[in-house]
Amino acid sequence: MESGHTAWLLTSCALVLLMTPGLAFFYGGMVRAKNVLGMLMKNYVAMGIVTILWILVGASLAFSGSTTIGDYGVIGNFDLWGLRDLGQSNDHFGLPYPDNVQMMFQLTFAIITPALIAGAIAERMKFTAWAVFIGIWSLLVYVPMTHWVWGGGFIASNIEALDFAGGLVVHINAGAAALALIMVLGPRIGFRKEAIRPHSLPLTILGAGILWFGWFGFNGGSALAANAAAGNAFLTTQVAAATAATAWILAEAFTHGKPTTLGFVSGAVAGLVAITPAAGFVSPLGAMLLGLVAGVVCFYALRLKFMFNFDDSLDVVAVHLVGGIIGSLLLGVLAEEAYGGVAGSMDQFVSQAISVVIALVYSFSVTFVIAKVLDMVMGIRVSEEEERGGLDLALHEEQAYGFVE
Amino acid sequence: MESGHTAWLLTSCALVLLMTPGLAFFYGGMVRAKNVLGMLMKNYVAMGIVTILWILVGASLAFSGSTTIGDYGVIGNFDLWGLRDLGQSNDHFGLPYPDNVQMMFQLTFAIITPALIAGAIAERMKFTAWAVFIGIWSLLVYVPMTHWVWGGGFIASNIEALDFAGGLVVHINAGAAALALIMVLGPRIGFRKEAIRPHSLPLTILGAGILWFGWFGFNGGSALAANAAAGNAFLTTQVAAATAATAWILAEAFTHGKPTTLGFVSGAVAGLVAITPAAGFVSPLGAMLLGLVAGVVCFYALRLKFMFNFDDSLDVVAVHLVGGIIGSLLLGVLAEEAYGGVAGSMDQFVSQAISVVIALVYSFSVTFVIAKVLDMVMGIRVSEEEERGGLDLALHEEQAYGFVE
Amino acid sequence: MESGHTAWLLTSCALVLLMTPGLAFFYGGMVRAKNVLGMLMKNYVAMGIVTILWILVGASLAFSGSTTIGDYGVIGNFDLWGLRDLGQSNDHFGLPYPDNVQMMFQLTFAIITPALIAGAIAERMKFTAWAVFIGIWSLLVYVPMTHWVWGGGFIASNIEALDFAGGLVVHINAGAAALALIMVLGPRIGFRKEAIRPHSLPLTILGAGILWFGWFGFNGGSALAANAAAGNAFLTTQVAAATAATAWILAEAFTHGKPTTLGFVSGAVAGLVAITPAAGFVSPLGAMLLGLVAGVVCFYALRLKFMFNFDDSLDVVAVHLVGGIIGSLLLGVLAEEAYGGVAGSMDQFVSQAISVVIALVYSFSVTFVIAKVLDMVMGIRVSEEEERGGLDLALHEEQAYGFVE
Amino acid sequence: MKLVIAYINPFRLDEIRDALKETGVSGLTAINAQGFGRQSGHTETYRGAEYEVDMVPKVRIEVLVDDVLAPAVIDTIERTARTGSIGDGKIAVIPVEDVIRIRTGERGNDAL
Amino acid sequence: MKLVIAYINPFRLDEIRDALKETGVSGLTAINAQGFGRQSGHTETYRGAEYEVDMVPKVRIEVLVDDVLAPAVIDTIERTARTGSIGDGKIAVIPVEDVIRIRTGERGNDAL
Amino acid sequence: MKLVIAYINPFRLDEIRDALKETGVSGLTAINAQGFGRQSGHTETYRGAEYEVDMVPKVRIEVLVDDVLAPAVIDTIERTARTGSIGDGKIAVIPVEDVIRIRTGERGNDAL
Ligand SMILES: Nc1ncnc2c1ncn2[C@@H]1O[C@H](COP(=O)(O)OP(=O)(O)O)[C@@H](O)[C@H]1O
Ligand SMILES: Nc1ncnc2c1ncn2[C@@H]1O[C@H](COP(=O)(O)OP(=O)(O)O)[C@@H](O)[C@H]1O
Ligand SMILES: Nc1ncnc2c1ncn2[C@@H]1O[C@H](COP(=O)(O)OP(=O)(O)O)[C@@H](O)[C@H]1O
Repeated sequence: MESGHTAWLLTSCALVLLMTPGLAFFYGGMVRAKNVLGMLMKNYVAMGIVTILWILVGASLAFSGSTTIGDYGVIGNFDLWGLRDLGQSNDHFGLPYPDNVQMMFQLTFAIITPALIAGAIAERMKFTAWAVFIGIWSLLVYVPMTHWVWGGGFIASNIEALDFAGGLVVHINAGAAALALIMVLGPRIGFRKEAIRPHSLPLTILGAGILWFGWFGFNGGSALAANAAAGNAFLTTQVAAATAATAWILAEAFTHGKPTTLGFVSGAVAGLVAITPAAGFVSPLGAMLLGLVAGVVCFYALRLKFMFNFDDSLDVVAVHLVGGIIGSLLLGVLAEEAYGGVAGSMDQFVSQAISVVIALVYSFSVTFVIAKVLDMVMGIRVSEEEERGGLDLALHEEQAYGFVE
Repeated sequence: MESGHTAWLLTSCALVLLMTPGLAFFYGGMVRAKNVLGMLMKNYVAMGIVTILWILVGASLAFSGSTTIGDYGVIGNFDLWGLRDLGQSNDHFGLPYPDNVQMMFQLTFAIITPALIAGAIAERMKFTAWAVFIGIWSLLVYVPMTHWVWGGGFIASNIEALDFAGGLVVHINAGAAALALIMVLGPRIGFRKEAIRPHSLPLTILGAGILWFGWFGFNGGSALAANAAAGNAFLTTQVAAATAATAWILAEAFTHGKPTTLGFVSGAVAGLVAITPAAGFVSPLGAMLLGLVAGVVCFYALRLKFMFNFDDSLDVVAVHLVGGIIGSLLLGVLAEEAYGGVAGSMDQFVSQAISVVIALVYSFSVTFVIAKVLDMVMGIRVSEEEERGGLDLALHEEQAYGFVE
Repeated sequence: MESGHTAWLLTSCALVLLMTPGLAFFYGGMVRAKNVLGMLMKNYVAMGIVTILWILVGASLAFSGSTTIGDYGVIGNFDLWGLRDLGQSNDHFGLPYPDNVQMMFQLTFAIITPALIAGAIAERMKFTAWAVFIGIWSLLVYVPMTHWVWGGGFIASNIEALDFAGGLVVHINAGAAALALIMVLGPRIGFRKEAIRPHSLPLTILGAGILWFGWFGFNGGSALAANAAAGNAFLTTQVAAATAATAWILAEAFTHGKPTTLGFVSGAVAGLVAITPAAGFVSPLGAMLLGLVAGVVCFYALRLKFMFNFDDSLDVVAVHLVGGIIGSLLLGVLAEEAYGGVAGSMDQFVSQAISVVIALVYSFSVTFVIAKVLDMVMGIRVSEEEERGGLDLALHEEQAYGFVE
Repeated sequence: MKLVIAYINPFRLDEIRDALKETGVSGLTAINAQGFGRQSGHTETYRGAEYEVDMVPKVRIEVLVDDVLAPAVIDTIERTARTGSIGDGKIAVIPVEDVIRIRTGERGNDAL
Repeated sequence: MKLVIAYINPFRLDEIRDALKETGVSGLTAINAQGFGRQSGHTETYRGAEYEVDMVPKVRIEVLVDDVLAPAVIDTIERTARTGSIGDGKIAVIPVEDVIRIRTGERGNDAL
Repeated sequence: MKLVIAYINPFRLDEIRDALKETGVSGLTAINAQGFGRQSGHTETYRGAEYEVDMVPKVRIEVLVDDVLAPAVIDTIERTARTGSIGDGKIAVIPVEDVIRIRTGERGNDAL
């Protein structure tokens, strides 16, 4: 163990944890004023519920070692429940910093992933149903996926797909789940009919700034050390975000005539998503190309929801699912040996493609079942009157902004 | 000295410093729009005044070594005034990073502690009186308390009470001072009669997110190294916050029918307060228990102010005093040797209880005297007309939000 | 290379990057609601454009080594274009952390410097013109200046002026450019006639808090290591900000009768600016003096724009140009050998003064030419109607805050 | 001429405005308001303190019309604002002595 | 019927509303406003630039009442809004030709 | 007495208020509003979804005046609010039956 690596990973833990509040505001600014608290809460509550479950059993199931079926690592066990036997050493993970730091670092990823889904179900999902949903989803979808990719499971070991910081585990996972969930939930009243406008873009832009900042912990920390690989992850992260943001507003300017601030920050997030699986494997110039593709493709992907009539309210599919797929696939081609030790190749591309399909299908189908069951058991959608009056009053008995004085 | 420990402590300094702005917004969102700037200012100004005093004499009085009365370390001296002779080494503190970093780290604690009190005196205290108050309070209350607990004084040496990151020094200290100050100041016009509602919960929730983030520096940095103890402090901090937040909204749901966003973040802060003295001494599961107790007890403690009719406007007593006591006491029971080298015991519990009483009584009584004297000398409360019209205009000639355009 | 230094510099990169969003909100709160998105965008877009240019050629031109004219280092070359040949080592810079981290660190400075200028041109400059401007300005003004001061160029080598973290490169540079740009752009409609009030001081105060936080990366990271020099830079940064903020509101109170929150945070920024060139060279007490001077002088410098009738809308000149000059000059006197190895002297003062003049004259004149040419080629100012209706709608087809619901 | 004031549910605004446009109305002005009436308010809870809030967010629109068009305007608002539940709001008709278009100085019906 | 408009100090709103409810008023609508009048404004200072701001935050309430209740409404507002210092505000009474309840289509006094 | 209502461009507010003060008006009340009229609205675009927004930010002022001063008030608003382009807004004059100053209980012209 080295104090420098420990210092950097501790910092990364804090940075990634901050991303969930950042995400809350990124999303919260985009909804109407009557629903902003409901949206913030759906994000923040992940910091509560997922933390508890992770400490109790999630961390253990993901990282205690691999229970195999045939040659395929499928899930961990309960040996590490409650983190009772984790100790103060690095014996378990063998990383150059203590095991408990790694568990904390992984926890921050486990928190933000379900929080990402919240953008899709904005302005209409019950809070209680959401709270139950993310608890179940964490254990049934997030934990296995993490195990497969980072916990010794079959995606890493057998398929040999690469995922530097969560293209599969975080973004495709959340994006596919979002799609399944909104198919059960249905569109908001007024979707495609009324203008449903953001109530406070400054909040959204602030949230994006915080996300961008925190992402350096997300990708930089995923180097699992304070070294040149982390430095390269910083550069590629920054370049991809910058390029995608710029590409997005250029695409906007060509299409609508004006570059928008919401477009800029949306593009930045698309770039950050796309570079996530690739940050440690590509060069800064490779990241620029990746950012360019992500910015343009995600921008056009926004239209899918209007074409297929699913109300992905804050575009989780277009940004996280599409962006995650772009990054995971292109990484198979753009990887350079000098950076992460792996060169892009047809083989790698195929591995990436297979892993993408698995992640997408698993997350989508299991989420769909969870959502359907929950809807039958407790109902996942607020009443029409509650939706009209706003979730803040209906679900939380609060108003975001005071009236007089 | 090791660069890794230095790196982590530098980071912690920045994180804890950020907590004061975070706190400002946590509080600022809860007041009415006409008083938000006054509230932000009462927090921010602590970054000004306390810094100056700390550098000049506070740091020296707290940490230059212990002047004893009998066997009891009572206060430091002026040897380190102006930090003139601190040098670039770690000779003074003997920590694995430079002494100046430790002085900076301690400064950030010295800043936020008086800022915490500001929540209690919201919407009615004069700015000038506040500025003078925190200056005097820093030197007469904060500095001695720090000396006793962390500077070699009698609470650490003679009573052998534990305080990992500031249960006594920060939270009980600020909470008891808040109680004394509002007894002199009196309640706001309309307290218990009118609905005094938060003007912007998103600001409060943002502030809470920043606080949560910064608290990793607060507790994680208090390990005074980048090591497994810091990693454990991260985990316990996160778990306590998560559990308390969840417990609080469950308590709310049982009592009022609805979980609120303000409740969630209030619970998180209560959990963070309670884990502060214990973060390095308990296990993650211990922290979960601590968070559970803190969330539920602090929630019910909110009622005290209505029962006893003191206008603790933003619940500094219920959250910081009560939360701090919970953490300081339970730590005596929940400490496990494997974590911080100390096992919970009856002895330890008694030490904790004694130290709690001392901190509470000292802070309360000295603060009460300071407040009384200040009130006689300069008056500490704005006029009724100023209170009605709002502190922003009356004290600062500013309005938070513009009218037209 | 040492992981601890790497960890601290990675952290610093993230901190400095966050300053640009922080600055965006610091500025954004001060404009009218109809222009806030336009202002945020002018800052954020620097994170896009400057990043791309820096990676492609800027970093190389600044840091690839010095092309000399006579004995004077003038500019780098294209050897490092695209950061293709940077590698994973620290061979290029010889710092105790990887070269790519240093390139990233420098990038964050390259981003915020043009963003600082945006405060001067608030509420009236075209977005397209701004985007083109900062691209050109980065390459023609920022990159050479960096090279001269930090890249082996003549200001460091021949004039031997000191600039710890960017008094010349960042603040004087941006301040002088701001002055030139507004001379071409002209004042806002209503300047000196109407009350043009901030639309949301909480946003400004939040931005200031973020800036203060990020500045620890700016100045602390400029120690280029996690050591006592960084610790001292933390202390001096904190002290200067605190003293200048306090001095500013005292000056306000003497002049107008009331201390303002905008004044406090403006003073803090003035102090942070002034300490920037000096942070590693002066003692905490020296920093206190510096902060005092900066707070008072910058406060009175606000009047210049009314006297000379240039609409430096958010006071970039009074804060960054004046503050930068104060810091760069006083550093020549206040430097103490025990801190940064250099003692204040008449010689040093003269070097500082010469470097200030060069930075000011170069930045002002080249910026003026760029602005004039751009104005002829594409026009840099929006139409009167667009200015009246607000830049958000005119340039971005967006509104910051929603109307109903 | 008349000034027709209506207190409506915010979410009906767009539809009402479009309907009024078709009815031949040349303009209207809308304001965010808080209404108190038969429609029951709601409870708000902040840190355990429950407040009964009687006021409901409404939009107040006002339309200047000539006497001939007035009935149609009232009728249009009535139809498009109605959801059938309490809180749909009210319309009030107020006499107007004169209207002036600022830009041209036109007066009376010409100003509309 | 009458439309009673009152410009009041924001901090009196709750009390006035409660008093009006007791007087028998069936509803009212409140709006945030800025008033200019005898009450002196205040100075605002932003970075050394002082602005005299003549406008004071007020709440504007409006109540539709029938002719019989109107005097009681005026009286109630007068009593509960009065603090005795400048800026207490004004009440204006305006004739109303018709009132319609959107939900039911009732007209005139029935609509109140 | 009259109630003079004017819908104006926000950026004219200061000037109009100053001019009215000189005309002898004792007070006025201003409200943020959204106007729909001949003045074309604008397009807003959020993530590729374009919305035609017909509403333009306006300020609505209202002035209680006695009958004698009314024409001067209207004239002053007309002059100072006019920029000559569409959207300058409208003025409406409404009869007022009574005005009460809350502070003193004065009524009618004395209350102004
Ligand atoms: N007497 C009144 N004067 C002014 N506004 C009223 C009055 N009564 C109702 N309103 C307005 O109309 C809205 C709806 O009234 P309410 O009584 O709740 O429902 P309804 O009109 O369907 O009976 C109220 O929220 C308020 O804004
Ligand atoms: N002539 C007027 N027309 C419209 N509103 C007025 C008028 N005069 C006063 N007001 C409103 O009444 C409020 C109080 O008026 P003011 O003259 O300050 O005090 P008072 O009514 O006690 O004499 C003002 O802020 C404004 O909102
Ligand atoms: N019939 C109307 N009733 C109420 N307000 C109106 C009406 N017509 C216009 N307005 C208000 O006046 C403003 C300006 O009107 P508009 O038709 O755009 O320009 P102009 O008055 O110059 O012809 C509108 O934005 C709206 O606020």
